[in-house]
Amino acid sequence: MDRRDFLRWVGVASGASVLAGCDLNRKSEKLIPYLVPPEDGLIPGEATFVATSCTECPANCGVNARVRDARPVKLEGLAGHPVNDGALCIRGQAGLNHLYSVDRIRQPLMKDAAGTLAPATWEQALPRIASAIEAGGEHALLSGRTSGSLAALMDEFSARTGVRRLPEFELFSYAAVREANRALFGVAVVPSLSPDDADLVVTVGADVLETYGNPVAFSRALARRRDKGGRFAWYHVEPHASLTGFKASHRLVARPGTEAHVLSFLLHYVANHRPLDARTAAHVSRVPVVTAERASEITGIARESLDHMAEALARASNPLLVAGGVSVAHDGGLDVAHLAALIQAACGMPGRTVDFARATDYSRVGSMADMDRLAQRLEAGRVGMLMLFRVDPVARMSDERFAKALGRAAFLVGVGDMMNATLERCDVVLPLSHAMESWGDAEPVAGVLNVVQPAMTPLFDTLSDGDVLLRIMAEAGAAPQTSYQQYVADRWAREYGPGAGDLVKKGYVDRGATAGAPALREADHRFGFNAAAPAGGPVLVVAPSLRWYDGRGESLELLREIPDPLSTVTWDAWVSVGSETAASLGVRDEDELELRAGGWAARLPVRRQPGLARDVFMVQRGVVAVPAGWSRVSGEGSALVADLTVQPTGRRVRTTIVSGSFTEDGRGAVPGRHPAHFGPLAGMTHGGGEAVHGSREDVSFYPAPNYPKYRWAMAIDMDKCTGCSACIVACSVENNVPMSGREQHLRGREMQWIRIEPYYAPDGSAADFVPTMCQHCDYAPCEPVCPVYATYHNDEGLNAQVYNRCVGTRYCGNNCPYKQRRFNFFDFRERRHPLTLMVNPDVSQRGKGVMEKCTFCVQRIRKARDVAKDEKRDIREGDVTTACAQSCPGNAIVFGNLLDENSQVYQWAHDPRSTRLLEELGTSPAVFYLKKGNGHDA
Amino acid sequence: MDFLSQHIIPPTATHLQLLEFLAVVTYTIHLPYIALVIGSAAVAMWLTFSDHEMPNPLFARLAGDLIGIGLGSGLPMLVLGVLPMMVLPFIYGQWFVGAPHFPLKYIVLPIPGVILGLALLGLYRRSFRGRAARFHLHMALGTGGLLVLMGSYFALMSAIIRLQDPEKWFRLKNVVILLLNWNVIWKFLLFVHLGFALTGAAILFFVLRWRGRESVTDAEYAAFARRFGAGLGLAFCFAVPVFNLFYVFTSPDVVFDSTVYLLGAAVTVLTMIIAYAFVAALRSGQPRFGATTFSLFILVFVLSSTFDVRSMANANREHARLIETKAESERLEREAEIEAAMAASAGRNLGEETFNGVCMQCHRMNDRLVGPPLATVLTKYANNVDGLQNFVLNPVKINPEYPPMPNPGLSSARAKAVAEYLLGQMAAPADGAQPEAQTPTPTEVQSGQKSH
Amino acid sequence: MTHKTAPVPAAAGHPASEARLQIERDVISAMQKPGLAYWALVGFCAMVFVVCLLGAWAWQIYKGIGVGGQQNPVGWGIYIVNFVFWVGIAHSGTLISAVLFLFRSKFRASFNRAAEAMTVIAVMCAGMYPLIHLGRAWYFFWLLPYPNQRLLWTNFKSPLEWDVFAVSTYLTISVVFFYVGLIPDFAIVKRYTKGFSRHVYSALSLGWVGSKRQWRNYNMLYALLAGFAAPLVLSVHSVVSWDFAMGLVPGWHTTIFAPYFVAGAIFSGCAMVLTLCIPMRKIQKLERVMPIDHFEKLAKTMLFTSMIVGYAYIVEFLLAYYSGNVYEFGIFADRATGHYKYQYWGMVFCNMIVPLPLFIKRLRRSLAYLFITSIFVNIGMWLERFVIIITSLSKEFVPYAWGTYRPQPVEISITIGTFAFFFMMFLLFAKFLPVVAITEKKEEVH
Amino acid sequence: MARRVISAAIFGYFALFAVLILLLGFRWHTHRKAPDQPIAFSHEIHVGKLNLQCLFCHEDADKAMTAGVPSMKKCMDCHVAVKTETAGVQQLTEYWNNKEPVPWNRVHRIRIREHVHFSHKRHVSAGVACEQCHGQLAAMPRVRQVSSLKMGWCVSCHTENNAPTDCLICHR
Repeated sequence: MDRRDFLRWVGVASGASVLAGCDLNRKSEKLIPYLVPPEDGLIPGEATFVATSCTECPANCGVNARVRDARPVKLEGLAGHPVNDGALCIRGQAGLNHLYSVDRIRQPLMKDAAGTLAPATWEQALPRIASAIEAGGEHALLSGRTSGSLAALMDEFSARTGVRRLPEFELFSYAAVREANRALFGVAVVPSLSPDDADLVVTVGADVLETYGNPVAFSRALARRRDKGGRFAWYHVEPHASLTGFKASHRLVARPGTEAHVLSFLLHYVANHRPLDARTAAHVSRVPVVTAERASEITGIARESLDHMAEALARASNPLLVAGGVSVAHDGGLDVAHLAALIQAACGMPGRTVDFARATDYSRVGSMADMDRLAQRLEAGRVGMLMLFRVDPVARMSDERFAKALGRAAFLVGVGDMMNATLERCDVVLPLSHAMESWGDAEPVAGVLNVVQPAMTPLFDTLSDGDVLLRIMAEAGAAPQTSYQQYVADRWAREYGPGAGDLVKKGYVDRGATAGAPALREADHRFGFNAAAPAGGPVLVVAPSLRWYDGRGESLELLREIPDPLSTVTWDAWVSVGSETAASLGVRDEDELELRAGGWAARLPVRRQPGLARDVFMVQRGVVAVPAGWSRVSGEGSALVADLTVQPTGRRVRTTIVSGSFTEDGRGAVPGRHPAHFGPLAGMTHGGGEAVHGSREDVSFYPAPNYPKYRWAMAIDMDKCTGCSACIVACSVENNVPMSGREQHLRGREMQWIRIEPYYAPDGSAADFVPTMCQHCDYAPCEPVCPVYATYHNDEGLNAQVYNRCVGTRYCGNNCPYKQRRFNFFDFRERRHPLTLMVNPDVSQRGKGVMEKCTFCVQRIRKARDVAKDEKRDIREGDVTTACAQSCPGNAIVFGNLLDENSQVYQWAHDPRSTRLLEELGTSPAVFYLKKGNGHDA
Repeated sequence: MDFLSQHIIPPTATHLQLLEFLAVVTYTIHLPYIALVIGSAAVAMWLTFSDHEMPNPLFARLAGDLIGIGLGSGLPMLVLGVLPMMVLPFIYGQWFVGAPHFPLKYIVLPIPGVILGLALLGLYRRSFRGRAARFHLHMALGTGGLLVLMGSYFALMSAIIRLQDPEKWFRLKNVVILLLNWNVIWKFLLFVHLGFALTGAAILFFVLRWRGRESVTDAEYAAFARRFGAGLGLAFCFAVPVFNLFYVFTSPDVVFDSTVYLLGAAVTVLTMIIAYAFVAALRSGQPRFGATTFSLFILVFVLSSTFDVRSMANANREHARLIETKAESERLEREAEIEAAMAASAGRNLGEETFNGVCMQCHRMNDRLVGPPLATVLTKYANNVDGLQNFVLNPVKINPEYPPMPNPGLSSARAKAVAEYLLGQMAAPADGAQPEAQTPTPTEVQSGQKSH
Repeated sequence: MTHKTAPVPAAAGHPASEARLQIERDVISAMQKPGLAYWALVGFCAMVFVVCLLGAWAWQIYKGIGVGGQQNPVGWGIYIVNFVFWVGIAHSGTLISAVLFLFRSKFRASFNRAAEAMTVIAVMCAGMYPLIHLGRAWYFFWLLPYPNQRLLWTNFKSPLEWDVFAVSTYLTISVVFFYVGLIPDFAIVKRYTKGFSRHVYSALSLGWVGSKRQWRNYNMLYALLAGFAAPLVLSVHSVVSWDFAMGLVPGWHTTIFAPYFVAGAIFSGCAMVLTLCIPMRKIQKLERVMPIDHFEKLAKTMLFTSMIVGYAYIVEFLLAYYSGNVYEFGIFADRATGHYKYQYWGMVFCNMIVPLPLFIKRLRRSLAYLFITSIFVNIGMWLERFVIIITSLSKEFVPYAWGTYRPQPVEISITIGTFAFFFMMFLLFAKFLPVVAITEKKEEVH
Repeated sequence: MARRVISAAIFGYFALFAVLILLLGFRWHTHRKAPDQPIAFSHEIHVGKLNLQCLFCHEDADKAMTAGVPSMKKCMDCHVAVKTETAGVQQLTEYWNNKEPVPWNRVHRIRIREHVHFSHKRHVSAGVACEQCHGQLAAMPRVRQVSSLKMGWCVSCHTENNAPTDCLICHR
């Protein structure tokens, strides 16, 4: 008991203070020794790393899990991995939240007499399933996309138990693309894209920076491409508004469903300007001709931009064109895919920028057509036991009919790790371990195999996916009892022989590309796009979500906390409406709209979205449940909802819109721009665009700051930054950033230390996404105003924030021109188990009433300093990097010591493009921004 | 410090307790006196000043009496004021002999200041009679003396209170750390307020009781003195528990055990009783309760100084224990030598007994237990009794595959005996069937030592 | 406690002494045992104070400061508004008592006691708010520079730290000033009371007998204190204004703040004096000791300061325009047209328009009109602080981080609580202390 | 009447302070800095009599942030044979045989410890002797917390030895 307690007890401020005494979470009173110390010389409090694989989406990036006290505390991209090479996307970073989610299923569940799912044991659940299998009937197994050993095991499973394995279900099934490739190249695969050497990229609907293919890989490649310099241009054609579109150098907005016209125009233009082989020519001849005028008229894209694009494509020596995403997800989608494939062939992309050898294997994945067949069989009551394995068709398709049909199955077995709409309908639910808790492997692209290995013992009474199948087989007497770990080990030994050993250490194996580029084949596809002009009227585009892909993991509060980069909406559902449309409907943000289409209706608050075409409305998958119609032609789930009726309900709904303004309003909030002047001073500028470095003695009364050894600094390349928000999640997990929840977001109390500030051009034609965090200014305005020195400048240039000295005057927050300080208005530490485990022990958790902010990951700097001291040296370049920089897929962030002339950050800071935010305030920040447009965006 | 430690014999546990007792006694004599001096001098000066401002015979007379009581003649000053202080350095010097950073000098340094203060107050008393003539000199003497006394006494007190907080000793060269400390400040305030309260009691006791009622003939003065004394005492009684609480509260955690807390509480309770006595004295027309209050106050001082001494002992209990063990081991050493001699004369083999008693826990001659088999290690000590003895007395880790050999804590005599015994065993045929036959008798040992 | 009024000593024949006695009687009779209604009012205020302020504050400390409306970017809410408001109110006290004393202006005597009391109470109210406003109120003592071994010191560069000293100094001086002024009056009041209260008053009068020596020392001391206090009138509110002027928040970061705030403070202070004294004069029948023309003088002061304030409003707008600085002008444009435009125009109306009719002598002398005006001005000055603090924060440099603030129930209830506290204290003052400086009033009579 | 009131008031006043002191005492008792341990392990014997080195048992003290409580195996290395007759060792062996760790009670219970990141490693490698913070363990039959571990104490030592006093050294 010390003086503070005492004052608190006798309640000097008032009797109230007594209550404040209860805010400390006491540490344990016991000290429990090891029985036998761990063999491998594990030092308590030191992190170890486990190389495994991300399973948040089919891209399967390699992951390096940082483990503290036998518990993963942070996921990082696996350096050197052929797919993601050290980077990780927003969803991958949030994988930890998935692992520690409060919605994890904690033990097997069985429907009791009342028909509600009640906790059970494996010993009860498995025999039930076995007997169901015995019972006979057409058993079926529906799973999400599987690869590697699990796929093999499933085949084995269905072979032995007679449970028919249905085509796997993925909402983003790439059906159209695969179909086109099958028809034209004879390989039904999703090729991977490599813009490494491309001089032109044309993406049609494919949101390559968000969900299409492997966004991380694409961003990485793009970054490599930009480093090479030289001419480079990127055209993006899309019906809606996507991050990818705004990051492309030219964004062409086509009317929904009319992309085929653009492509056919392009194809013919290319055919006329490039030498073609006979077969290609033959194909081209069968494609209805579309003139520039018609294309422009149909799509609403300006004539000259079409010409420019075509010209660029014709001239390009090594172009990359890909169509996908929403552009192929409608009835005309197959045409689009075909045309794209043809253009690829015509421009000789296969084997160069479009890599069929490194294809992602979707061969087992079916399409909506298969789901439709399944629904019919269910309705016909011809399905005995249906096993739904790590898949949630009910929620993904949000299709009444299918949901009903499921009920007709004789027996439903659900296998999954988190409760969802599908599992709720099951008779038996088997809980799965998270990838961090289980053995296995995954195949991101052909020739690469990721190891999945446990970083911790399972939190709950769960089994890994493989073990579940093996246990069921054993129970059904179809196979001897064995463990999945054994199974994969054997398989690896078979496949890779002795090399399998270091497979586990390295985390992956890359056997290199096998197949070469496929040749174009004869095929006849009748193009329907020219038949009739697409119907006008309002259209709803259901876009893939950056945060939850096709909607999976929408319940992860960590992702809900992160603003969607385009709309800056965090927790709530919303509908994006173009500015014109909004004006014509007379609605503002937060006004409620009622959307109706067919049987479906939804009431959603409006969020205006600059750059969204007239009469186009946009919602995100997962955020809003829209029945997934599908194209009878390709079997692709449809992203367009036509014959939409929209009307304002007149109600206003408070919505968690984080941003205060769309435009930067002449404030110079975008790197490279500077505040506008007006009145008598109009035309004068201060600050100026040129790079400003370090000290300001010339203008400052105060002595220049003196940094003996280090001046930690950060530089961000606005060309490379894709606004993908991975850094935000990485930061949140690394620094225990509080999750304040929807209520607080409504009151403007979001806590993220980094934010992506979208600033749109007034006409919505372009946008900048500015990542901002504490700028660690040399002359930080927050420092002199703190009455208790809770924030001060240390001699490594860090703007320190000492949480337990802070009394909470919030003056620093007011005085920070960048508004980068976050205040703990309540005690945000309280979480529900097991989310309480998602804590980085190296970082203090902040209690109520204290200010916090970005620390440049000071704990990592301390760690590096510790190591350096042991080796009797200083911290060197590469010893330390921040969580955001480490995770950035675009390599857009570098961190290091500004005093070290060889450091990357020094180079960038002295780049001619280098500038800093609000330079004219004279705060001299430590965060340098390389402003947009390094010349080679033609 | 050094010159002191030369004159100090390393004390044993009982000795330490005796010292603690002595300290309490010293404080019991010393503290109330100083408190009374400070209180009465201050009050007397206030009375004299008011009398000077607006003549008031009662004030003047009471002031005179107070000076008589508090500052007495030179003798009590010497006996009660100065000498006990002189004792303190010796008491603590012995208690803390050999303790690192022990801040003895801070206990010694303020003493002259205190003496000077007392002397000045003595002069002040002398100048009381002639104050009418040289009033300002008189007051100056009083104020000066009071300030010097209180200042240096604060320093002394803080030095002593600091003994309860060894964790800060290494910082004490910084005077701010020494003096600006809540614990000490509260303690001093407690002390001073007790002083004033005690003065109140003293008025009741000495003025109205001690000299007998007859000395105070006129009822008016008696009534005044009674009301003044009781009022003064009562007023300051109320301050006591507050400062006492703060003092207890700011004491470092290491000083406490349940007794200490009880002592702290007891001080408060006792003060309450005194307060009641004062109230009674105020109410009853008669000058009563003088003796009660005064003696109770002495008791309060006993309690609070016990509090301090016990705190000091608690905070440094390891130091005490180390001294104890040191003395203990020396005793053992002496005993062992005697025992060795006796054993030798009785023809028993001390070495063998020791080996079976102590070494056998970890060692066997030929097979490995916790320690290595002796047969393997002893060879390198062949004919090197002293070497083996040294090793046994303070072992060092040699063979990595064994845990280090702990110090068996043998007396050097035993160690020697065991060394000789073992080497004797080595010399003897390995089967060790008839050790007795081989054991060298003391005389042989003597000769053997001579030989190498 | 109750007063048993002793029979007033019979007046001597001399008219002057008669008049003096008259004053004494008037003031003393104002201290008659308060009626039940009066007590009820006091009790009500006390209850509101306990429930609305202490209760709400307890809740806030328990839950966290978030129960208020503060957020990013608006970190300071109406707590700070109230703080500045009360400090402003506190000013007229020192002005009227100290400055006017030094200027030997006579009309001070009618108000100075009330004004000083108001000052003391208002500073108490103001002093509460920085604490209430803290995120971790139980660590408030970290704001005080006390020696410690943690090598932790307060940051004297921080305007908030200056506040700590400004306010505490101001409180000390005004309390001492208030008390010293009361000493002779206590001695008088003592003569009129009996029983326990007599003991209290005599103790408070520190044995004042009105001897020559006492008066000599007294006048010396009083003049000295007045000398100390006078500069505070300027310094304290300048310091408070620097809380804002020192920040680089557009709308705060301007050099005119100090004079602007001081003028505003005096303005609001005079208004509050009127608000309090007009009813007091009526209720306690002090017409004789508080003549109208003294009120008129006060009204003139108010009018004058109102024009200074109005001038400031216009100037800062023009400054913002001439700066050509988009942030600066953005704020002012937003004040006039944005989310908080009603507060802004309300402020302009109350502080610039409403006082103007005071140019007319008849209105200046009509207490009813003055009362209404003063109420408006109080509201207006509160709004002024609201506008300055909240609008500036809500639209700062980075557009992404713009946000709007809305006071929450807890904040409002605490605000109400302080007003209750203020009135409770003032009501007690009006009954237990002589509300007019008797001795000074007597001096007026020759 | 008034007399009763007054004497009652006096009693209340003093009683209040007495009770407060006893409350302090109670709190001290509940958060004792020298808690009873499940096994009466004596540092006095192991460090004082047998003078074992601290690092022999607390082997991580110079490698890790935490000094670490020694593993049961470490105890059993010796006590499989040594002093097996004593009650304490028998208790220990019982724990060992049931393969359960001894639930030692923390001696150093630091409040708001999540704000301070203290590294034993750095201090040991800087040559700070264990006694300097943990006291004369050689004379502690039962370990107690001798240092307050308050910030003032840390900082004064840091300044004394020119160790860094940047807040970020300990607070993150």
